[in-house]
Formats: sequence, structure tokens, C-alpha cells
Amino acid sequence: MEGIYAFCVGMLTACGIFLTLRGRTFSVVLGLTMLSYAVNLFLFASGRLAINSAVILGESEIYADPLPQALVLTAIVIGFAMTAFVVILAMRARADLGNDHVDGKDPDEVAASMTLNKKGEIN
Amino acid sequence: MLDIAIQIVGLILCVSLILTLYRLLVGPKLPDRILALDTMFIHGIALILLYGIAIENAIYFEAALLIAMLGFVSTSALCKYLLRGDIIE
Amino acid sequence: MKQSSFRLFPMPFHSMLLFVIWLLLNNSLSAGHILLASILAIIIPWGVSSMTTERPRIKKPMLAISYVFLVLRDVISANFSVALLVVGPLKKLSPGFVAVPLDIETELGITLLASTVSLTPGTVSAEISEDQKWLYVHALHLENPEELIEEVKSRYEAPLKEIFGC
Amino acid sequence: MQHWTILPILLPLLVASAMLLPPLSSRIQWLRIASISTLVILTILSALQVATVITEGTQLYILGGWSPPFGIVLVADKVSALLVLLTSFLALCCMIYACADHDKGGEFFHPLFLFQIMGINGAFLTGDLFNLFVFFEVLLIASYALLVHSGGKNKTQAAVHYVVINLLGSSLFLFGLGILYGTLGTLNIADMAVKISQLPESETILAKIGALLLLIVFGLKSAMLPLQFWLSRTYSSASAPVAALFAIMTKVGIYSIFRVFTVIFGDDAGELANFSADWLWPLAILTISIGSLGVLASPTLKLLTSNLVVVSAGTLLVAAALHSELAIAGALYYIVHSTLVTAGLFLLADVIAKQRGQAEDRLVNSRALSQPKLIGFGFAILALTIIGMPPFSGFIGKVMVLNSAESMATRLWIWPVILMSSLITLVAFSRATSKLFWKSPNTKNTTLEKAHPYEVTAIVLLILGAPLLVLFGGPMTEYVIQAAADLHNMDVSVYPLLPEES
Amino acid sequence: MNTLLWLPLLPLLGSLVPLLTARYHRNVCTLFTAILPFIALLLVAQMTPDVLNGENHYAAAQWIPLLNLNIAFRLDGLSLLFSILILGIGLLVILYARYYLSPNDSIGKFYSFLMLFMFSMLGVALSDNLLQMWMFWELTSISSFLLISFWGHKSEARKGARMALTITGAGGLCLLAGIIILGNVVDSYSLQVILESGEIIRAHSAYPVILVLFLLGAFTKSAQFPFHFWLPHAMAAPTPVSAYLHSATMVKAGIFLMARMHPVLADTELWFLIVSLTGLTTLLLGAYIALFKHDLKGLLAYSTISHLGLITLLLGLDTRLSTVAALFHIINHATFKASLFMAAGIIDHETGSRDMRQLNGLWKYMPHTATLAMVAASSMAGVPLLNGFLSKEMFFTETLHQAALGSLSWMIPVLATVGAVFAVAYSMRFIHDVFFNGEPINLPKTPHEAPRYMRVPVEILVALCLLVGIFPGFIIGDLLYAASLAAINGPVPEYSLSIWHGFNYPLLMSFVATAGGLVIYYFRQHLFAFQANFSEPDAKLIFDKIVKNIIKRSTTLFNLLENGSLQRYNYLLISLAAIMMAAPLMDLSTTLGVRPELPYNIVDVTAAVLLVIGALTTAICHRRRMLALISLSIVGFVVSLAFARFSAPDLALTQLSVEVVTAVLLMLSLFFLPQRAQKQSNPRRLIRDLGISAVVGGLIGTICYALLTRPLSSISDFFIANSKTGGGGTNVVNVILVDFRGFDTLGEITVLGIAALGIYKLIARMKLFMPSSDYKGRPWSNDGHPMMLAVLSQSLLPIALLVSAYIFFRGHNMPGGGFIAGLITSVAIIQQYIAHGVDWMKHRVKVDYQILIGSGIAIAALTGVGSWAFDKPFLTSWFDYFYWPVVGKFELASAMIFDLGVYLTVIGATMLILANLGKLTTSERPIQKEEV
Amino acid sequence: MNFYVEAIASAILVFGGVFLLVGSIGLARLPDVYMRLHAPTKATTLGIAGVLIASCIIQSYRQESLSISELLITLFLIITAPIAANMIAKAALHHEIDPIERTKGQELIATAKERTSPPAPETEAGKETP
Ligand code: NA
Ligand code: NA
Repeated sequence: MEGIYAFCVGMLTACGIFLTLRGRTFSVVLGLTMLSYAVNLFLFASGRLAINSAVILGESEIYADPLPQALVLTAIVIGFAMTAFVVILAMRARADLGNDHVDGKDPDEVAASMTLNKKGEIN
Repeated sequence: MLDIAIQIVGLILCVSLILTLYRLLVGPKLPDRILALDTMFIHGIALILLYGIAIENAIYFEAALLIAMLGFVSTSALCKYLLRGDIIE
Repeated sequence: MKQSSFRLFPMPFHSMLLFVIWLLLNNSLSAGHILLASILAIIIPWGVSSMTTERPRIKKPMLAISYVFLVLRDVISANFSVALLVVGPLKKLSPGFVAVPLDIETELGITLLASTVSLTPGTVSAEISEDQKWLYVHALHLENPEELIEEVKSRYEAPLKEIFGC
Repeated sequence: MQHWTILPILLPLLVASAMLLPPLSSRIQWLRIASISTLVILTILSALQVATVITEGTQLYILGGWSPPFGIVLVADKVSALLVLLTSFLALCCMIYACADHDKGGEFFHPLFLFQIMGINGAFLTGDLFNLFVFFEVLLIASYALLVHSGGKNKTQAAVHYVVINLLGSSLFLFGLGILYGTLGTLNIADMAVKISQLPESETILAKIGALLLLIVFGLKSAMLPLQFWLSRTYSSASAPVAALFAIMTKVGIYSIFRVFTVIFGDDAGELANFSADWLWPLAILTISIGSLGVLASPTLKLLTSNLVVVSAGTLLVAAALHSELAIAGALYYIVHSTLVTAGLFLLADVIAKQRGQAEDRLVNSRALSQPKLIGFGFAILALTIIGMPPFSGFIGKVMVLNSAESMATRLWIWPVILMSSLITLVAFSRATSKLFWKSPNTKNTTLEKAHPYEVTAIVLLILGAPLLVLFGGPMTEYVIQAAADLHNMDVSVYPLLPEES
Repeated sequence: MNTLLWLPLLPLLGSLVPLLTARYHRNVCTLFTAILPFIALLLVAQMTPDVLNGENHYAAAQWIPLLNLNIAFRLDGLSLLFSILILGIGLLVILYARYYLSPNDSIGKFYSFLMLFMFSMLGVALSDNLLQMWMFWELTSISSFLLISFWGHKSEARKGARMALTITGAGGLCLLAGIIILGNVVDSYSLQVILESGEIIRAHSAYPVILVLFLLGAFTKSAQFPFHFWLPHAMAAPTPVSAYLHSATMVKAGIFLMARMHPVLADTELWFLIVSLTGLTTLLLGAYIALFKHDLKGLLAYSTISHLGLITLLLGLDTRLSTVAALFHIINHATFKASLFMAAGIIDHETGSRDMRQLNGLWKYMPHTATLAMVAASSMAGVPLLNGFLSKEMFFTETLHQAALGSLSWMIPVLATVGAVFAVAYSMRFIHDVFFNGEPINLPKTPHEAPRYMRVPVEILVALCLLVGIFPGFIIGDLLYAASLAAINGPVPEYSLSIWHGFNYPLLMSFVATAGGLVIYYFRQHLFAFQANFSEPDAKLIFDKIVKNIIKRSTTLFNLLENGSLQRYNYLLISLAAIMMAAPLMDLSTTLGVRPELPYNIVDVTAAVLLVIGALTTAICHRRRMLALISLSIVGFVVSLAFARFSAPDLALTQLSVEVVTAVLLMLSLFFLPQRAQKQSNPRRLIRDLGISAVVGGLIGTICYALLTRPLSSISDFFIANSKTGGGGTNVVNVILVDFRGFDTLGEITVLGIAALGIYKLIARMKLFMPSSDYKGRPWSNDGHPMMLAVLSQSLLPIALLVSAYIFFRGHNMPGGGFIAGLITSVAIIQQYIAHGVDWMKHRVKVDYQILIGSGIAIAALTGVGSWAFDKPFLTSWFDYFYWPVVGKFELASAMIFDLGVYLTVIGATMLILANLGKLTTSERPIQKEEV
Repeated sequence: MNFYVEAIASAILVFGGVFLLVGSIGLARLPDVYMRLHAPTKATTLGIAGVLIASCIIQSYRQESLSISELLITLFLIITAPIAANMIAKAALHHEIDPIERTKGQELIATAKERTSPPAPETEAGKETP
């Protein structure tokens, strides 16, 4: 089980990072969300895996480590707040900058203007 | 006997989930995918309930309830998006 | 538009429903839960009453209950037939669209009818015309459109109309 | 008295949330009065806290009565008390400045500002690693919101970069935290310091990875190379009072490095004792270099100041790499000094920008300032201070850091870099001076708006630090050396924070 | 207070005087400015007898013990000599400047800077603590920067000042390094200590480094080759400044340093070699170039360089007598050079030109000034009966008595003579070219004699030249002895200050120099013609070019590194993380730990497959954004299931509810962002990114596995044990959240609240393009609010609220809690927005979400404050069990109020975001702008 | 556990499972989106209801008290499933997704999409009651 779990965490991390390295805000947001899944699972794993041992007193015989669960809860909420902010920020960037590239410059447009510049450049 | 039933249903759910995933990936159109996702949510409910039965514990009931409620919100939001773009207009 | 006067139960049906659901959720009939259920059954409708539009009242509750059982029976039987259709050879299926003219007028009635249609034999409500006079239905296996329309109207629409008294 | 330690966190939190509620939320005047009085009280409180810490030693605040390592504990030692005081004072200055109508550039400036203070103070005070994460997030989210205050393309663009990079950083923080909890089984920093030395070998390696991830996160906050890229753009595009307040933010990262890497992974960490130094060395030196490069390359005063923040971060990282008491003491002094000065420069740059019309704060010829003498005087002091020229505070901090490199080999690494950066700053500032103050045609422009009295007050307050830190250099250095000693001494920094039996 | 402390302090206070008196007549300003330095001079005079008697004055106060930086002053012979020069010439310059500066110049500012400089210079001279001396050293650089750039509107003044500052600043930094190393060697910066530790220092391995660093400081300050080039350009300063800085003070600071440190650093081969050769080179170079300068001040500048070289050479020679000679020449050079600068200033002032090609025959117009200048210039040339002659004779003598260069030592007297030849020549030029040599050419002004009192300073200085030249022993003997005593820090050798030493080699050398100088001057035109072949490099231009080049290069490099690409920054961050994870991981022998693994079944595998495929689909299809979003939902869903599977029901619930709200947000953003992105990444970047992602994913996976298979002993048992008894709840996770670590939760909801406020700010002035069709160009459906959905949503709302109440109340004991309840409520309300739209809701829900946030956070925080009333720390929980007749036993806990705060904040935050986002687009909707 | 209870519960559970499978098979197998809609709306709903009821029985038996909270989920799904199906159908119509060729009444798709009355021939026969 641990192997599968670790593999999944690694996979989510890899996909999340790949997405955050993309150039469009939406992909980056997707990536950050994905990464936060990975992070939460990872942090959760720091208490080790346990089956049928929810930390409700009296409901199980053995208990999982409750602390990482609480930490992950906090992390989920904070992650949610951050995702919400970055989503709206992406919209704002589109509104202000006219495109959805993370650098605020559409590479195509930049390439076009670069060729123009080079012709008229004096400096 | 119940154990066997649980195992059978577990197997069924796995097959079902894979079939749903197949539809979700293949599409061909977005409504197909949304339908598949919606079905997946319901399978999730079944999975959780089955797990509850298997581990003889009812503490996951709320999770199932929540999937039922929130899955619907999700599906309707997705469809609304396809219809109108703006889901909260 | 409505309620200038205070009402203890702005949504009586919902209040009842909430009361029951609370007890269901808690799997308990203890005095404490009954008290809590009552309080919530009163408070929540107050809170949301501003967000609800006026609803037609159920005029014939008994009929409503029998309608529920009718639908439940149809759901189960429909499922067996659909299961066979789905698993069986697909070539034999002849799907189709039909437009069911609607007599029932309230939004709630139409919604209930459309929902019933979706839950029962081989039909899914696909769309309702803007003037709420037509219900577009997709059938998995459509042999005779007229028959289907007739069945919908007589089997489901009629009792619904009666329940809401319109 | 009993609850003082938590007030730097609680007071801004409560006032900020009250600012969202009706009587206060509606009128800007009331908000201003509330903000400024809160910050004045906070400054006084934190000054008293420093006094308490001096006389009575480290103050603990055990939240919820759950004693460590189980509950969260706030630790006001000499280091955190000093930084809280610094934050409060800086915030007061920035707020005074902001009240010259800078707070009208968007909604919720005042509550967000106070939330930001709460986050920073929380990060300084907490003795719990996860709680540190939470306060990091508080201060980050508040900084995101403040960054976009008063709008504009540049701010949005900078915000996108800043937010995304920091979100990545937060992910790394949690990975690191997960590893550390997964190996040490505790979150209290003092407890971690005890547990780390008892770790079996294979877990040591895992803990090391966790610590390195934290190092990246703190490095990211403190603008360590190669993570410093976000800084110049972010700081230079933020509105002035916000940028000035941000001057303390890199210090939060540095502080965290000190906390984690001298207390947990310090001299007593067994196999992992001071392992971070190997990594910090090159990064610190490169940070100073790239910051200096940026100082030379900066076309505007705000960018210049931003890059100076990078340089000072690099200098502080050098101290972290040296990790001796003297180095940390120097760093603490340097933190106070550089925070005040860079904040002052950010504010001054804003005033200059406003008085130069279209040229803003670009280092080009343009029309004369309307208050050249006043601004020039302030600029001269700030410039000298940040360059590290006597008689202002810069040189003491710099000399302390230089002094703390004891072996000839380390000196060979550090000194040229730090001294070169001073020289480069000198060159950049002499250039800036001549562009901003001399090259302007001598037509005096009186039609332009003059600096608002609030703005002048704020800048003067910040500038005061430069001579005062020198004048009271004796007690100040005495304080920081004790603070650094406390940080290094397990008997003082760790054991008192833990229950006796463990 | 010790008298000695007043010495530097008076000029410091004096720097305020002119600012205060500037508004009055300039005579008043001048007078008042002069008072304080005059008092200081009197103080010096008062202390002089003691010092001459060998009793040094000390004053010290503790300042920064940690750095060994104390306020410490000493007045010994050397500092006495310099103090007299600084104050005396300073006073003369004050008087002179009164007439020199034009009414346009702000005399108050000028005097203030001048006093500041005087303060710094005195500080250097008097410091008994090296670090403190360094402070003053740097202050001289700064104040001279202000003085040189006094005419900031002139380009050459700005550039000259910047260059001076840069060079001397760099030297200052080297000096600082040297001082710190030296300080570490002897563990003190106190001169008293250091001067006693010469042997230790010279024997120390760091000595060469210390020496070089000190000399770099001294050479840059004293304009020694190759750092000499800044000095001529500092001539852009007003002439009083030149007279002060370049005769007696600023440039002498370097010399002073060498003299001061002489007992410590000298007496080694290295010292002799570096110092004497540098001095010699500078001497020759300065003397040679001076001859060709057409600018009066240019000539004087290079002559200054040359003389500084001479003094340096003397300090570098290995006899003690040479040090005496150096000190003597310091005095003499100060007097004649100051007077020459002043004379040049008068000429400039009265004729409007400094170009010797224009200035001719001024003897006729200003005979008085001419006389003075000629006397001073003769002193510079080394004409007998003038002070310059005496020290030059001593210099020649010393060049003959040394062996620093071994068998090449003969070169030193020869080259010294060569330098003297040129000195005579340029002095001759100064006299002849300006005061004779025909008629003036195209002068801007008609020349005439300077004002009476402007000449007074020159007269005094020239008189000194004469007096010292004729009665050297009487006038200067004691002072020179005292200074020598200090500079040698040992027995001062016998020397004679008489005018006549008989016929000897030095006299011969003087004679040769004079004759040679006259010859060269006579044939100067040939030399000028020869020199014209070499275009003279303009140091200012070169320096400017270098600086500009460095800035340009750095800008290019910096922009190359910091190219504004987030992708690069992210990549760097991630790469660093990868390196930092991988490096230690290589030391880990095995990832597998000893903890037994859990069994897995087919469902687990299926879930993993769903997760992985969902993640991969999201990553691969990220350009088809809707599909990516749907696949991401699968991932989130499976993650929630995983939490349920691994015994974390609270997490499952939270993840589920967060999931939906996130999805809604993403869809909202998707509406405004392009719904599909064109293919962009170049393949190289794609492979790079794939590589790093795989590496990091692999590393994280490995670490995760390593953690999972290792046993853990954590503090958690405490929570399980105390949850019920101490926190009053059976849901341990919830009790941790609201009690054990309630502070985290308080922070967490604050984050949420702040995020909402920030988002509100972002939305407030957003101008969005409203796409009127989807990515395939299909116009949107005409059914804004599907009827069935609307009807059902209304019915669901009360049920959802009930469920959220249920979740809220049970949270403390069973999975649930304020946060999840808040999200459920929010989702229920969002569902109403989706079904009915903002306009419909606007009239029905009149809740100010901002107030919800504020009150939520406040309630949570105040719950914590409440425990103060019971004298408990913040957030101490309280709970108790009650029994009511009908209801039965129930529990009340402060944690529930805290949780209520959480609940309200969550609703407030979520709704503030979504409702405002909705509102915004509704009001814009009718515009139906086409996408660009 | 009582044999009969266990047997009944197991049967219902398996019954539910089978219908869940049928639903998924339909989803995967049926040729167009409109036909696919039928499978999850009906079969899956019934299937989940089966599982829920089984759960009801088992948990009630185990806890020795009536545990029928699962009915709430059933109720919920039965209410929402048709609406969800309707929304998806609307979306499909809106995207003008073509049904398979042999579908009858294809002419209705256009009017359904525009939410107008169906074309004339069908509306005949005086079906509208006044
Ligand atoms: Na809208
Ligand atoms: Na909207």
C-alpha cells in the first residue's frame, strides 16, 4: 500500500510541477492545485498510513496519528484561500494586461514586436 | 457471505469506475465527460458506503452524503458553464 | 411581494421535512434531538424564506403518497428493462426524441413531471420550452411516439395535476 | 503583563477584524485613527517587551495552557522581541505615510495592513514550526493583497509572479514540514532541537532533506539566490508604504533561518550540526553579487532600493552561513538598520517620484524637485547609511559582519564581495545623486506638490534610526550579542521551553 | 569634558553656524563661521607646549565595546602638526572664500561643508582608535565630495566629485579591511596599543595583507600612481576648496596615515619597495605632466601629485631621517601650495581665465599678487631662503643615503634630480607664463588687483614660507621634532635645520635641478611639440566610460539573468529544490524502512489508477481547459476518498467541500480566460520541464516512501489521551483544531478572510472582456436560469443548511466542524447563485459578507481572549456537561463559539469572493464585448 | 450476524452492485450522449439505492438500533439525478451534439435547443387543451 501511495504522491507532484512550469496562468493554477493535493497527501503521510483507525475516540481500536490530519486540514484551508486568490489574480492579470501569459506578454506578440524593433533600433 | 458480497461489489465498482474513466477520457464531447464525472461521484458514494460496511463503521456516512450534495452542485455548475459560460451571472 | 405578516412556518412542508431529516441524520429520537430538530425546522425556513418563491400547496396528500409509490415501482421495473436494453445488442435500439405537450402549469409541477419522466422507463427529460408548454423527452427505445406521449400524460401528468389541484 | 507576549499578534488582529465591522469600516478618518493608535500602542508595548526580556529573560506564552511540546507556544526572547519592536515601529512609520491619502487607493487598506503586521509579528514570536507556516501564510496573503493596492498593470504583473512563486514556496514548506514531522514526530522548535540529536542515521538524512527544503522556503522569502528574482519587481511596483513595510519581509526569512538553523540544526544537532553552512556560503555570496549587479543596473530609485534589499539579504545570509554568535549579532544589528533605511528609501523614492513629474523616480535628467534641500538631506543620510559609510548605522552592521569572519579563508570569500558591494552601492548612489539632485535644470518648480507633512514625518522617523543606532551603538551591540548568545545557547534557548521531565 | 574632545567637536558644531547665519550679510556669516575653528586653534595653542615637551594629550570614552570602537583622541606631535595645518589653513581659506565665492553661491552651504570637512580631517588626525579614524577618513571622502561638487550644475564638477569619491571610497574600503585584520591581530584598535605592537604585527603572517590594504587606502587618498588621476579632476571645485583639500588636508590624509602607521608597518623590505617606488613614480609622473598643463590649477594639481610622490618616497626610504624630511616637506608643501592655489584663484577670479596661454603679463595688472605668487612658486621650485628649498635639500640628502634598491640605489638620487628639474621648469612656467611673457590674450575680464582681504591669507602663507625658509629652527624646529618623535616612535636622529650645509651633493643636485629646469623651460616649445604627439588621455572621460560600460554590461547581464520570465524563476526554484533533495538522498542507503507495509486490494489499485490517469490527463490536456478541469476534479475526488480510506474522515469531508468551491472558482475564471490555449512551448522547454518534473516527482515519491516505511514516535499520544478529558471532544482532530492548536486555526481563518478581502480588492476595479460565445464561437444558450435547476435548488437550500448545522454541531465529537459546515452553507448559497443568478439573489440576500468575515474572526479571537477573565492564557478552552430535564445531558464548550467564528468566516470569505465576482460580470454583461 | 439478515443484505448489496455495473456499462457502451444519459440516471441511481439500503440494514443490525440515515442520500440522489440529467441533456443540445443517425424525431433537436415549440406537424391534433 505504501508503495502505491508514494507513487501517487510522486505522480501528483510531477504533474503539478509540470503544470506550474507552463506559461499560461490557468495551467499554472491547475498545477498549483495539483501540487497542493500532493503536498496534502505528503503531509498526511508524515503520520504514516492507517486503515480503519479514525481518530474518533471509541470508534476504533487503534488510532491513526491525528496531528498530521489537523495540519493537513489547516493546509487545505490555506491552500484553498491561496488558490482562490491566484485564480482571481489570473483574471485580473488578463483584464489588466490583455493576455493570460504569466509574464503578461504574449510571446507571439513579443516576437512580432521584436522583429519590428530590430529594424528601427538605433541603440 | 457478506464478505463475499462486499468483495463482489468491490470488484464491480472497480470495473464500473474504469468504465466511467474510459468514458471520461474518450468523451467525445464535454457533456459525455460531465456525465462520466457525475457517475463517478455516485460510484464514490457506493465505494464509501461499501467501505463503511466492510470496516463495520459508519463514520464515513457524512462523506457519502457530502458527495451526493456537492457532486450535484459540481455537475450543475459544469453544465451551466457549458450553457452560459458564466456560472454565476 | 409576499409576507408582510410574520409566519411561524413560512414553508410548512420544508419544516416538516427538516424535522424528519434531522432525526434521520442523527438516527435518534431522543428528546434533545426532537427539541433541536424543532428549533432548526423553524429557524432555517425563516432564514431562507426570502430566497424562495411562492409554491403551490399539496392539495391531496394521500394521492401524493400513492404517486410516490407508483414512481418507485416504475423506477424499479424501468430499470430492469433498461438494464436489458443496455446490456443487450445495441443495434436493436431505436432511440428518438419526442415533444410532450404540457398541461400542468406550475414550475414545481413541471419539474416533478420532468423528473419522474427521467427516472422512469427509458426516457430522459431533455428540455422544456421557454413558454413551459412542451417537454422534450429522449427515449432510449422509441417504438411509438404517440404512445409514449400518452403514457406520460396519463400516467404521470394527470395525477400530478390533481395533487396540486390545477 | 501576563499576556503581553501575545498582544503584538492579537491587537492588530482584533483591530483589523473590527475594521471590517460597521462603526469603524465606514469612515477613513476613523480607520486612520484606529490604525495609528494601534500601532503606537504596539510600538510602546513591544518596547516594554524588549525591556522585560532584558530584565527577566525569555518570555513564554503557552497558548491554551497546553504546555510544549504539545501545544503552541510563543517565545519572546531577545531576538524576537527586538524584531517585533522593529516591525511595530516600521509599521507605524509606513502607516503614517499611508495616511497621506495613500490608503485611499483601494479597499481594505487598513485592515490588510494590520493583518500583515499580525502575520509578521506572529512569525517572529512563534515557537512552533507549523504555526510559523501559518503565520507565513498570513503575512503572505496580506502582502499579496497589499501588493495590488491602488492597482495598475505593473502591480498586477508583479503580483502574478510573486504569488505563484510564493505558492510554490509554500508547497515546499509543507513538504519540508512533513518530512521533519515524519522523522522527529514533533513540531515545537525547541523540542525538535532536542529530538534531532537523538535521531538514527537513516532518519538524519531525511531530516536533512526536510531542513533543506525549509532553507529554500526561507531563502525564497529572504531573497536568496537564485530565488531573489521576484523581489526587485515586486517591491518596486508596490505602493510606497507597502514597499516600505515589505522591507521587513525578507527579514522574516532570515529570522527563520536563524531560528531553525541555529536552534534546531545548530551546534548541538549531532550529525546535522550546522550543515546548512555548506549550502549557504555560495548562495549568500552569489546573492550579494547579483544584488550588486542589480544595484548597478537599476534604472529607477525604487528598483535600486529593491536591489539593495537583495544585497542586504545576501549580507545577512553570509552571517547565517558564518553562524557564529558574533555573526548573528552583527546580522541582528544589520537587520534593524537595513530595514529602517530601505523603508526610508522606498518612501523617499515615492516622494521624489511625485515631485519629478513624468520622470518619476527614474535616474534620468528631469525637472527639479520642489523641495530639493529637505529631500536631498534625507537622501544623503539614507544613502550614506545604506552604503555603509560612517557616521551612520550602516558601517557598524557591516563591520560587525566583516569582523565575524574569523579565518583568513572565509575572509577571502566574504570581504571582497561585501566590500565590492559597498563600493558598487557608492557608485550607484553617487550617480543617482547627480541625476536626481544636480542634473536638473535650476528652474525651481514651486507649482508641484510638496510632500505631505505625514510623509515627511514618516521619513524623518525612519531616518532617525540611522544616527540613533550609532549613537546608542554600545547598548545596541550589547543587546544583539546577548540575543545571539541566547540563540546559540541550548540551555537558554531550548531547555526552558520544554517541560522539565523530558 | 576633556579639552581635546572639543577640538573636533568645535568644527562639527561650526558646521551648523553658517547655516544659521547664512541669512545675514556674508561678512557676518564668515565671522561667525570663523569663531569656532579659531577657538579650536587657540585650544591647540594652549596644548602645544605640553606636546612639545613630550606630554601627549589623550581623551577617551567608551562607545561600542563589542567592536573595540571607542571614542578616543590623542594629541601627539604628529596630530599637533596636522591640527595646526588643518585649523590654520582652514581659517585662511574661510577668509579667502568670503571674497572668492560669488553672490550666487550659497556661502552658508559652502562654509557648512567646509566645516564638516575640517571636522572630519581633524578627526583623522586626532583619532586614537583606528576604527574611529576610519570613520573620519570616510567622512573626509564624503565631505570632500560635497565640496568638490559644490557647483553641481557643472558637469565636470559632478564627474570630478564622483570620481574622487569612487577612488577614495574604494581605498577607504580597503583600509577598513586592513584595519579590521590589524585589529584582530592585536585585538585592539587603539593606536596606543598598536603603536606598541609593531614587532608583532610585522612578524604576523597577515602583515603583507595589512600593509597592502593600508597602502591602498593611503595611496588612493594621496593620489599616488596609479590612483592619481582623480585629483586633477577634483580641481573643478571652487579654488578655496582646492587650496584647502589639495595642499594641507585631504590628500595629506594618506600621507598622514603612512606617517601614523610608520612605526608599525614600516621597516620592512616590502614597505620600502612598495612605498618608495610608488612615491618615485608619482613624483616623476606628476612633475613631468605638470609642465604641460595649460590650466593654472591643472599645473598645480600635477605638481601636488608630484610633491605627494616626493613625500611618499621619503616615507618609503629606509632611514629615520627621511621621515623627518617627509614631515618637514608636508609643512612646506602645505604653505606654498595653499598660497599658490589661492593666488591662482585670485587670478582666475580677476581675469576670468586660468589658461596660461591667455594669461600673460599680469605683473602689470596685479603686481602684489604676482609677487606673492612668485615667492610661493620659487619655494615650490626649491629656491634658497624659502622653505621649499630646505626640505628639498633634506630630500636630496636622504636619496643619497639609502639602499632600498640594492645596487640600483643610485637611480633614486638621479631620478629625484630629474623630478626636481621638472619642478623648477613648471614653477618657472607658472611665474613666467602668467606674469610676464607679453600681453594677456582675450581675457574675459580686465585684470586688476584682488580685494585687500582676499590677499591677506596669501600674504600670511607666503610670509610663513619666507620665515620658515630663513629661520627654520626657530619657527618650526620644535614642532617638527615633536612630529618626528610621534612618526618614528623612537629616538629621533640628529638633523640640522640650518640653511647652509656647505657645498655637498644635495646642493649640487639643487643646482643641477635649477639649471636643468631653466633649460627645459627655455626649450619648452620643443617639448610641447613633442608631447603633442601623445594625445593626453582624459581620465575623467575614461573613468566615465568605464563606469558607463560597467553599468551597461551589468544591465545587460542583469536583464539576461532576470528576464522577467516566471517560468524561469519557477524552474530555478524547483531545480534548487531538486538538488537539495537529491544530494542528501544519495547518502541514504535504502529507502525501505522497517515498518511493515499495509496490504492493498483491487479497489486501492483502481483508485490509484484513477488518480494517476486524472493527473496525467490534466497535465497533458492542460490546453483543453475544461477537460483539464474535469480531470482535476477526479484527482481531488480520489484524494478525498484516500483520506477516507486512511482513517481521516474530517479530511475527506473538508477536501470534498473545498473541491467544489475550487471547481466553481476555476470555472468562473475560465469564463474570462481563453478557454483554450494555443500550443506554445518549444520542444526543448517541454523536455526540460518534463525532466525536472519527473525528477522532483520521483524524489518526493521516494522520500514519501522512505517516511512511510519507517516507524514514527510522535507527540500525538498526548492528544489522544487528553482529547476527551482536556478538550471535551471525542473527535481528536477537531479538538486539535479548536483547542490544542486552535491558534493555527485562528491564523488559518485569518488567511481565508484576508484572501477574500484581497480578492475583493482585485475584483473592485477589474475590467474584463466578456466573451459572447464559447471557444468554438457558439453563442451562449438563451436559458440563463434553467427552470428545473432553479426549482430544485430552492428546495435543497434548507436541507443543505440543516446538513451544515448537523455537521457543525457534531464536529467536536464526530467528523465535521465549523469549517466544513461553513463550506456546505456556502456551497448551498452558491448553488442558489448558479440556479438563480446574482440579480435574483441580490434582492433576497442582504448580508454584508465583509461583516461576516470581521465578526467571524473577532468571535474566534475574542473566545480566546475570554479565557483571560479566568486568568488563563489565550485560547484556553472551557467545557462542561449539563443536565436539563427534557433534553437530557449535553455539553457546552467554548470551542463551539470558536468554531462558530470559523463557520462565519468561511461563509463570509467564500461568499464575498463568489458573490462579488458574480455581481461584477452581471453589471457588465449587457456590453457583450467581443474578445480581442 | 443473523443469517437471514446477512443474506438479505448481501443480496441487496449485490443487486445494487449489478445495477451500478449496468449503469457504467451503458455509459461506456451506448453510442451517443443522449442514450448514455439513460444509464447513469436510472441504473446507477437504483444501484446506489441498493447499496444504501444494504448499508441501512447492516448498520442498523450492527448498532442494534434503526440506522436509516442512508435513506437521506437515496432521497437526495433520486431528487437530483433527473435534474443533473436534464442539465447534461441541455448542454448536449446546446452544443448541437448529433445523436446517432437512426434516432427518431431529430427535427426536434433544433427547437429543443432554442426552447421553442416543436415544428408544426407534431403540434397538430389539437393536443393543447385550452
Ligand atoms: Na455575473
Ligand atoms: Na458571473
